[in-house]
Amino acid sequence: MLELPAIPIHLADLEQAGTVTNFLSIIIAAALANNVVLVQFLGVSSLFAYSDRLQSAIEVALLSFFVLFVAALINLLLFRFLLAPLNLEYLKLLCFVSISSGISGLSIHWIKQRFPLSLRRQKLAFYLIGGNSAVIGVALINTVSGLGIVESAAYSLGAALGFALLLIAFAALRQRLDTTEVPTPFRGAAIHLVSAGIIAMCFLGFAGPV
Amino acid sequence: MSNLEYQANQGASLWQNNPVLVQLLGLSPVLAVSNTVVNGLGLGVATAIVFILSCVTASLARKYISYTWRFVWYLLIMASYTTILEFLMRAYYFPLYQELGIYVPLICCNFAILIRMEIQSSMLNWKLTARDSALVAAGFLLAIVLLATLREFVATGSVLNDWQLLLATPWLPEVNQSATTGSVIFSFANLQPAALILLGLIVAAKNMLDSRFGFGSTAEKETVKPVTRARVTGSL
Amino acid sequence: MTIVDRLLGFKRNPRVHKIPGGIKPPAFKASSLRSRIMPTPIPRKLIMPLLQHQGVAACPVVAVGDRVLKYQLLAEARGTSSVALHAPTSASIVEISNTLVANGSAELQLCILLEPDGADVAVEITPIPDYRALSHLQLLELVTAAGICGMGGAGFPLAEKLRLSIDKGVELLIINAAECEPYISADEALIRERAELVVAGSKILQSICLASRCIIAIADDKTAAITALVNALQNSSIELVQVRAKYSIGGEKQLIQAVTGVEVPVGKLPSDIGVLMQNVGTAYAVYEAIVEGRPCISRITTVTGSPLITPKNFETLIGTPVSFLFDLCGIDKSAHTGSIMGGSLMGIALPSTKVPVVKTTNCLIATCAEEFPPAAPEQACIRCGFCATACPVSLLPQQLYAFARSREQDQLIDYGLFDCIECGACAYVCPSQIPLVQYYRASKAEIHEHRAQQLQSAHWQTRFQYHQYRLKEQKDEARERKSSRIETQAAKTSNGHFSRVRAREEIADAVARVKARKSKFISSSNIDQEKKD
Amino acid sequence: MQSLAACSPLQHSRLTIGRIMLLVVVACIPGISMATWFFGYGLIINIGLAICVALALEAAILTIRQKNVRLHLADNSALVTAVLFGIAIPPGCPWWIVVIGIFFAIVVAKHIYGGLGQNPFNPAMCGYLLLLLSFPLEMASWYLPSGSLLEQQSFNPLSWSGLQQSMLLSMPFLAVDSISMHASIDGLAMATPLAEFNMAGKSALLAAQESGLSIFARTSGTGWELVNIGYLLGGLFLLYRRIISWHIPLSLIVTVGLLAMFFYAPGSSAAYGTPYLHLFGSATMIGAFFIATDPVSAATTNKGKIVYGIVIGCAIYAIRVWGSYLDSIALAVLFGNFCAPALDHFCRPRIYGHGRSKELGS
Repeated sequence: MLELPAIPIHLADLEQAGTVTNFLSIIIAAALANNVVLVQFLGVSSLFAYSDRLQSAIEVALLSFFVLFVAALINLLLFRFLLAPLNLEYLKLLCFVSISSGISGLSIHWIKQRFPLSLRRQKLAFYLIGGNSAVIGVALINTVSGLGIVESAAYSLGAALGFALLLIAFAALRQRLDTTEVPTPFRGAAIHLVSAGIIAMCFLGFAGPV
Repeated sequence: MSNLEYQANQGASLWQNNPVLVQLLGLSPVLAVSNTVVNGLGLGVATAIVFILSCVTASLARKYISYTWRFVWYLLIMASYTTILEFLMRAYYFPLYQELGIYVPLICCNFAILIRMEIQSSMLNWKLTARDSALVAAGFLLAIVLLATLREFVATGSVLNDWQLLLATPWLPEVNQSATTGSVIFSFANLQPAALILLGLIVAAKNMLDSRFGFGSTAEKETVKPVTRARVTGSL
Repeated sequence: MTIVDRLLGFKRNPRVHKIPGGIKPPAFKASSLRSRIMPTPIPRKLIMPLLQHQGVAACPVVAVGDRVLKYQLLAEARGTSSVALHAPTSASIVEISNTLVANGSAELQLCILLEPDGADVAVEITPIPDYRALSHLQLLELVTAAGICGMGGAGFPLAEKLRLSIDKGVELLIINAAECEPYISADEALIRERAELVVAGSKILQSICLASRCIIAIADDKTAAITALVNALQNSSIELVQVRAKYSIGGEKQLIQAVTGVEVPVGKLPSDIGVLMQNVGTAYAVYEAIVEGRPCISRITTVTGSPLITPKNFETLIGTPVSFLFDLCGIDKSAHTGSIMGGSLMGIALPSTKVPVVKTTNCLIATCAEEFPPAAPEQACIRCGFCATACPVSLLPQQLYAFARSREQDQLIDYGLFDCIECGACAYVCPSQIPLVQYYRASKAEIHEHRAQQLQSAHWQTRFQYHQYRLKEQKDEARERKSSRIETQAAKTSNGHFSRVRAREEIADAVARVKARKSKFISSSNIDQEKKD
Repeated sequence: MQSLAACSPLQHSRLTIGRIMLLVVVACIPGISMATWFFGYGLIINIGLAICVALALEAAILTIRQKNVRLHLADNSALVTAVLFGIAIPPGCPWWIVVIGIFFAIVVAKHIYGGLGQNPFNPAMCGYLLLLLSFPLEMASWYLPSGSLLEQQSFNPLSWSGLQQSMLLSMPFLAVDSISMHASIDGLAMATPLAEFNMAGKSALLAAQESGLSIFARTSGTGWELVNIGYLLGGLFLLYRRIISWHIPLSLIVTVGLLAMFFYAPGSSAAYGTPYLHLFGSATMIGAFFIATDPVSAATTNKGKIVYGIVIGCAIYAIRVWGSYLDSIALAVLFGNFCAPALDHFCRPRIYGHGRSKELGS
């Protein structure tokens, strides 16, 4: 079995969790202190790829919130009730990948039919969300964290929430950065990375709550 | 992409079109495991192996992959190779594998690979694909090692601590392989924010070098021009 | 004004609504109000621009060398959005040429230059002491003939505004006496000295536009004027409303909001919500035009500024050069650094003091270095938000500024650039000395230009597409013709005789097909266009 | 002749950035003097050092960026950054800590973004946070010159020897004999009562609070009320001069107060500290009036400012009570800075004539 990742997740402290407030604190911890994107670096590429326009960022955020949560949930159940009992753990990566890309493909299809979203580059959206390392990463963390099923679900919800909120706020920040006079070498990717670093600094500050 | 264009373009993936520094793809492993050079090198090489193998496989199988479901196929190819690699690492490089943690299986959703498969492997034959993917993987490795060197040096004042982790287990049965903590000078560089900030600085330095020495500059042109204050200069 | 007073004032005027934003620059009205309104002597030269208002320039009806009498028509209105021009005194016409005027740009304008003979001989005019004898359309006719435009500064032709209001049916006439610019005191002086006449003018306006209510709105710091108005309004149906004195309350939309609590919806005119607003000066001009029968040849103008020895309000002839008025007040030439026409906040810097007073000139300021220092260097915006607090239309000037600098036109429109009334309150309070209004004007111009270009390119694109289509069509037709010829030949050879009727039918069929295809193309390209939009 | 601006308005209010920034520094004076009275000269040395380094760095970078150095230095923004930074870091920390922090603040957090007005994050707090993450130990210990001697020998930190010791603490290389220096820094005061509260367990400080220590006592743990009152006065001065608007400080203070009240009441053990402790026993006041209100990085719309204050208030309370870092103002403010662009976007005011349609006479 995999050990806990090198990045501190503090989930070990949560094993005694059992009450409603503890679910709440798992969600908050996953959304802020252990933000999947900026503290564990899962799905950073999608963060930078999708935050260029606020409107599309909001759409992608809602979509990836849904996909992240549902895929993590299904992957969790699959792992706990099918793969683990049958000793097929080595197949988990293949299963996770196919399930999450299937879910995102279906959800994009469903959404395209019902809402005329202005999602640009829908193909890219598909595999950036489907192959998003945040989706697979949360599923993998759920297999190794040693939490109960309900707690893992809460963790997935928190992670999805953290990803979506971060994406929206970061897109707004980038929109502001676009209007400022950043020195030429820093314009574009460099200043976005530095800003993300400063944001990560204050997310780290939340580490320790719960 | 024609063969000629490809020839002209080779080498670009290493620097001008570096997957990490320019396209910001596959950032998660770069940022997460670049705290030491050993980790960065380990994951970089692992990624490069999966990279080349996946691209070549996709190129060989390009006639059998249906267009609509190609991303699922690509992801499955990558996931298979990653799973194999994971098992190999667990067998021979267990301490390093433990250090890298969750980021080894996560190679399977590295966008740098995925996008390269989409662009190149679906068009080119396997030889060209192998060369191209090797170059892109080298670019990836370059970025991760650069960042890791910087971070480790700032944090501890030296590089390549725990180098023995890079040696495979069968040849080094006696050496204590658990990571040792070196003396820490500026611990901030070990933290996650430092990875982002330092990578940002590296990208900026790259932009500056490009514009200074005129490698196909990727830095955007000055778009903001201050409006000068117009004045009435007529006399009374 | 103390807080207690303000509270009492609030109680007295429950109708007054709070409006956002606004600034309170220090007032400089007292010095010009010290003396009474003074009629100016006739200057040696008069410059009459043909365009003194918003809209279309008037068309001269006199020629060089003619001698004109006072009140005689110099130029007639060209269409509805234009106003007539009358001779302010008896004079001879020296020249009709392009001359420097105050219009915000360095552009010259066509003017009639008069040389007064000093005799001041007038043509016959017909006073109408009782306006009730005439119908509202007759009155409108008279007002149109008098050549009046809005006297508040914007200068919208009065007749057109009235006609629009009659068409749409307004309920409320608001007479704007909320002069809020710090230097201007023309309206206040007018009300102080001629309140009855202003009220009479307002009544005429009310009967022309058929409004059921009339309100005179005045800023609450003009105590003497309020007293005069209260006296004049005894036993009158016209109401007096005191609004809080702050800058930009005098703007049309802002005053409507303060008095009625209703906002003029974007893209609509006040008449669309049943309100007509006119300036006090306009009401007075209407009184003169109807009751005294005099066309608009003079107006009240504040001439002020610290280099002037005795600032005062003049009843000045239209066309009088600015320097003549400054000399009348006595000017300290060494302290004089520049001149402003209009208020210090919305006015324009004059390129020269040779320019004439026009119908919209409510104020002339001679500036000195202490009061109007040269603009300080522009610094970075620190997003302090003072501008947003000052903005009377609740815009976010700091965001607009950022978008204007980075030329993000979609964002500019989204953040309401075209709702900006350019009152300048934001630039007045800006601690970074950023000329915000200048940025907005430049951006507006840029967006207009961009839109025009887009239209143009869309036009050329459709032309090109149609061209391509036509070429293809010609080719098809040629092919068709060829094949039909072969067919007919084949038919001829097989049947042995040529059917003229069938051939004609075939030709008609082909033409119909082509037409159908053409119409299909046009409709599909229209659909494409709509999709793009 | 002199010329007027080409475009209206031709008149200006004469308020400049330099003046605003100077007023902010002036408003800090009561709080700083209180803190100096409490902690000795260390704070003044910090601030002075920070100002020197900041101005020098600012001038150097402006030169590199080919800007008008004199004009941009005159906006006093580097001065404000340095003063706020100097207040935030503990007195008695070595000089190189100040230099590293200021370097990060001025170079990375400000000039990489393009200088004054462009930075989305508060530079002083970025510098402080870097230090907090890099040197947690140094940042948590507020040395008091011979603090342990306070009660026994009526030692006065404001005396000549206090100054000497403060200097030695900041610049250890000044000491000829290293042993004598170590002997003099045995006093260790906690950053805030809250810090002690966090470290010493839940009830130790509470007991001290409720046993009625005088707020004027210059022992560790109390006296912070006075410092906070100083900053409160400065903040009220800024409000009076309309340099800052009431939205952010009010919503922040009310949020922290309400949260403290809500969580204080139900637990009989009073585990989370009293509202009084949260408002006056920590850096809340300087955060609310001086740091969160930094116009460049805060939200700018009025509604946005209120939400911004609430976000920061919640973050302050959460980090303090459940977090592992001692003082949370910097973290919370940077988190608020991060949210500010989104808040501004979603809290735009309704523009005149848009939306609401009200009929005349209704």
